[in-house]
Amino acid sequence: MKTKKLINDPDAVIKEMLEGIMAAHPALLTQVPDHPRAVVARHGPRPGKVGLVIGGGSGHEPTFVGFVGRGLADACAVGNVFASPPPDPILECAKAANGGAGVIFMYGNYGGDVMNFDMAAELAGMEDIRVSTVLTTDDVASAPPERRADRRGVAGNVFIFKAAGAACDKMCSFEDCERAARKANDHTFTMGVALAPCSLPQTLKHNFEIGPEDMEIGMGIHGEPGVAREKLKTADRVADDILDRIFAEMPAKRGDNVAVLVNSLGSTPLMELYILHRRVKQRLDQIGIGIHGSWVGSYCTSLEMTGASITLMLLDAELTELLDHPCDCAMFKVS
Amino acid sequence: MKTKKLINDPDAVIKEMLEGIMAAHPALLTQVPDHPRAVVARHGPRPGKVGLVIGGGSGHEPTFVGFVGRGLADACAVGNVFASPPPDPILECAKAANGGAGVIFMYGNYGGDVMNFDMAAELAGMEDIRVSTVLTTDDVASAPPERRADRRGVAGNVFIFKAAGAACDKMCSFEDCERAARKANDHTFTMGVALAPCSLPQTLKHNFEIGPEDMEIGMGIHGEPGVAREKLKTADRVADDILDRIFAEMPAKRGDNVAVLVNSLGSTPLMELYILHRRVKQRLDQIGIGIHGSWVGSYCTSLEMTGASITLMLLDAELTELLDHPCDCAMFKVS
Amino acid sequence: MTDITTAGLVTMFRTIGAAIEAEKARLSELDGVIGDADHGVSMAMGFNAVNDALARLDAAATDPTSVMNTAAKAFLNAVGASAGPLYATAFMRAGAAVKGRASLDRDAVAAMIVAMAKGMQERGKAERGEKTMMDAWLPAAEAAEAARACGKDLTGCLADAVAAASAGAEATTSMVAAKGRAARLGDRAIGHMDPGAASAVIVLRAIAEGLGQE
Amino acid sequence: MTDITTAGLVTMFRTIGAAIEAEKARLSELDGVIGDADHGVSMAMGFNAVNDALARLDAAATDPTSVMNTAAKAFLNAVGASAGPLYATAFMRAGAAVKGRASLDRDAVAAMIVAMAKGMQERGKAERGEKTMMDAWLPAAEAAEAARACGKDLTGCLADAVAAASAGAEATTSMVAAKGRAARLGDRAIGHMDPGAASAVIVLRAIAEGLGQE
Ligand SMILES: Nc1ncnc2c1ncn2[C@@H]1O[C@H](COP(=O)(O)OP(=O)(O)O)[C@@H](O)[C@H]1O
Ligand SMILES: Nc1ncnc2c1ncn2[C@@H]1O[C@H](COP(=O)(O)OP(=O)(O)O)[C@@H](O)[C@H]1O
Ligand SMILES: [Mg+2]
Ligand SMILES: [Mg+2]
Ligand SMILES: [Mg+2]
Ligand SMILES: [Mg+2]
Repeated sequence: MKTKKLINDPDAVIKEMLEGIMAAHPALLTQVPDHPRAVVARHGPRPGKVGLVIGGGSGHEPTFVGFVGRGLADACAVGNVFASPPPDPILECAKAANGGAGVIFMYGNYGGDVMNFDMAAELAGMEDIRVSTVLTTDDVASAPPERRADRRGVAGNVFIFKAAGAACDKMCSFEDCERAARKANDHTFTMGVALAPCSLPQTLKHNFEIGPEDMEIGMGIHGEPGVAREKLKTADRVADDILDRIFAEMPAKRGDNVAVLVNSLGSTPLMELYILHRRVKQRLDQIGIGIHGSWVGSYCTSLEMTGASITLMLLDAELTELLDHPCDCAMFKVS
Repeated sequence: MKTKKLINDPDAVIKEMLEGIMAAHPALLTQVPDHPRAVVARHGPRPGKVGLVIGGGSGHEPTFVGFVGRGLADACAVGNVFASPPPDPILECAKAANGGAGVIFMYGNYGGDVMNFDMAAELAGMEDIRVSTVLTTDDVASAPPERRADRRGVAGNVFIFKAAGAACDKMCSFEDCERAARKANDHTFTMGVALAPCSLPQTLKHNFEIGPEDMEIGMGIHGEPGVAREKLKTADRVADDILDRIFAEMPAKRGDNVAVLVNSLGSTPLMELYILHRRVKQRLDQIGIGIHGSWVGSYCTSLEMTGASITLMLLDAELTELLDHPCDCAMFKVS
Repeated sequence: MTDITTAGLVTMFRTIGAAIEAEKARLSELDGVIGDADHGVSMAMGFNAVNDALARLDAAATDPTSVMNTAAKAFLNAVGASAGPLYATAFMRAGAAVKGRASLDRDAVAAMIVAMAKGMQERGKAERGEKTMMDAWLPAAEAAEAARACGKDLTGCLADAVAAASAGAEATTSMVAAKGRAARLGDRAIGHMDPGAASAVIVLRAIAEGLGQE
Repeated sequence: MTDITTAGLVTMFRTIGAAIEAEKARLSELDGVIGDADHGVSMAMGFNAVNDALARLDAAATDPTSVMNTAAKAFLNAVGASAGPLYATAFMRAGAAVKGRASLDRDAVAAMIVAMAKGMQERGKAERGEKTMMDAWLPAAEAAEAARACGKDLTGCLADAVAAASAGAEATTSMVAAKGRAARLGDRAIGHMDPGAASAVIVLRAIAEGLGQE
């Protein structure tokens, strides 16, 4: 049985989505002429400012394109559904974001993205644009702590990009922006569960199968299998399983503060997210860790997948300031 | 087959959701002591300010509780899933929101809500609180134009509440706040389509059945049947069907501006909403109407229902100013 | 049959609660067709709350009126929705109708049924034929009163009320709705029984059964 | 078999496109098990873009190298993902391997296959046994070169390449992945064929068929 979507031509979904985004947010966003897959912040790039270029596959909205705007990303390269963008739009983003001080590429750690962004970095180098790459690796379910660098980047992206974008917006040096970006990634921990699959516009078929009473622990945001299949548990048990994994490796001590993200993978409604957040608060209270701020909603989705993820970013003074720094994006604002 | 939800006790979902909301937004929201279903804005009510009390059934988040905050609603009475709150929490909200200048009750036009809010208004009257009621009736699919007063209130709520809340925040007189509220409602037009049902936490059963290739035009936000069952069409055709209905009765002329809301009923992702918005812009361009601002996302949901609605608010100078007036709610901000 | 004591009313509510619990799913399914699929959930929540509240009450130390008032408050605050104000008002009026009495005879019970229907109608402003619970409650009240007038005993009065209610509920199937969520469906509501009318029959049958247990 | 002209290469890409289109669903399903369910979609998009670009090319007026470069650019920009850089690099290296030639004999085609596998490996840094398309492409290249060395004709060289590729693809079923999305699955990847290896077989078979049509 085919799934139902409100689309026109399945091969035109990205083009039409971007047209709709430009129509909705003309004051904030624009596309590079002749390169519609390169989306640029109207008020982002400035002379002397380090540019932040993000990007990745589509279908995770508001990640990535929704995070383009002053104070966050200067440009975003938009790929097909669940597919890295090719080098071309990434290069255009680098040119648009470069204010002479160089650009930082930030994106989730996936083989396809690495190949495409690396090719773009080479091309940018040929145009004398300084490029440094910081991969996001916040998905604790995707590799053990000792192989942190092998982990996937998932919902924590929004915190990590936010911190890096703030450093750039504050006109920090290239080295400081890069350091802040790496530090933000190192301090961010995410894990998710999936209850039901999504479907690609071109196939209209579920991208994985899961039993009527099961959930997948650590499911990737493209529906890649996670670490285990289990029977669906209560919200509190699910939150506990996730938090136990995160607490086991997050170097936090009593009195520390975290930023909390409870994220829907698509179809899981706010009611369930807040029930999860309730448990997160209880667990943090138990170990004497405070919540600096909470974001609850759809921040990194897998189209209409059912499920949720929890992200904790362990804060210090620098990261707190970067997170609180204002940003004005089409789909994410801090003021 | 039962649906899957990340919950604990089905009878405790509202209590636990509200605990999660309070834990996430302690600086903005609080519950009336001993009346957890009465949620109040910390910085909303002020002496001399007309109070705005909203409310309704749960399961539509961020509607209603997400719209409590300075510049919008002062308090919200929270009902069970898809069920009007009882008079008790509504009365508590009236007391908390009353700064001596009286309160306005605003909620969607449903029989259950009317009975409960009217009982609460009687009780408030006994405590010498001036109360006036403005029902939202923006769902064009739910009754013909000549019976506008019989229509349901749906996603347009956010624009209508926003305008009324801004008038209150600007310390306008009771009469002006009430007039602005009614005017906002009269200028707002919504219609939606549903592709797949949701399920209540207590039943875990689909609340309606719909064929694998069908959609329901004008479906209510509680899954009430709409005006017709049709085969699923393309996004452009669906947008056209909705806009044809709205244009037929919205008294707009060339050069006018509207606010646009493309809303997900729950599971329909941003990609599809922006594809719909693309068509909305094309159609408005054709008739020479401008977009003052667009909101695209989940603003009035039916738990995890699949589908979307389009709302247009026809603006004049007053409504434009009220819509642009800042507000700071847990789930809706304008700055 | 001896007069109904406050303990008898408490038993009655427990009987209603059990009956609704048993039919919960069916009522929500009926509501799913022409409403929002929660009527069984609402009614069950309501009577569970009533029985919790009555359990905390010292039946011996209270009169029928305060039993009904306790039930009204508990039902209203647990439910909201449409059923909440309608049944809460009905219970309050029933309590008022027997004010001052320590126990209830046939006439008092019939008066309660009539007061309940009257209170519901004042609250919901629905006429007969508008496809609501009134299509069960109004005929039930008339039948109870008529049976009383022609000398039937309590059991007989309640039996007639139940029979009239079921006939009324059946009749809603062919109606277009003029009140409630279904009112916006026009002809699409035809062919489906109104959930509130269906639950009214369950409630009245349980009342007859519960009071019969005296 | 006469030498391969630029027109022959265009035919070859059309043959590949048709073959992938036909297996699209199966490739996405394979990817759904250990990846993100889009490999068939990506490959089809890529070769459709290649064929659109080649259709706009005046085959007579261009040499094999620019056909391959046009294909590389078109595939890369249409696809991205993992397949994009891998196949784009392969096509560019194939073009470089036959630079200056107007048409391609057996040795040139074998050199192209070898260059493609080499280019892919440099781009993706995957070794044999890591459950990727390299497990099909590397043996295919070796087989083509070996067949050439022992004097088989073009048809024979390509036949051996296809046979080696299918054997290699089959072998991925029992492997744990060390590259690509499946690399995070550990043992859960065992028992499932790698989609990129599966599509490599389809591509090589279509190359043999397409060039055979000369
Ligand atoms: N104005 C009214 N008067 C009497 N009964 C009503 C009225 N409106 C609705 N009802 C009854 O309420 C029932 C629905 O109750 P319920 O599902 O609990 O409330 P809601 O419709 O708010 O979800 C309907 O089936 C109908 O019988
Ligand atoms: N580093 C690599 N080297 C060679 N092949 C790779 C590499 N990474 C992935 N692949 C191949 O790519 C295939 C997946 O391609 P595709 O689905 O188009 O990309 P993505 O994984 O980005 O969705 C895998 O099945 C594997 O054969
Ligand atoms: Mg992919
Ligand atoms: Mg309801
Ligand atoms: Mg109902
Ligand atoms: Mg893939």
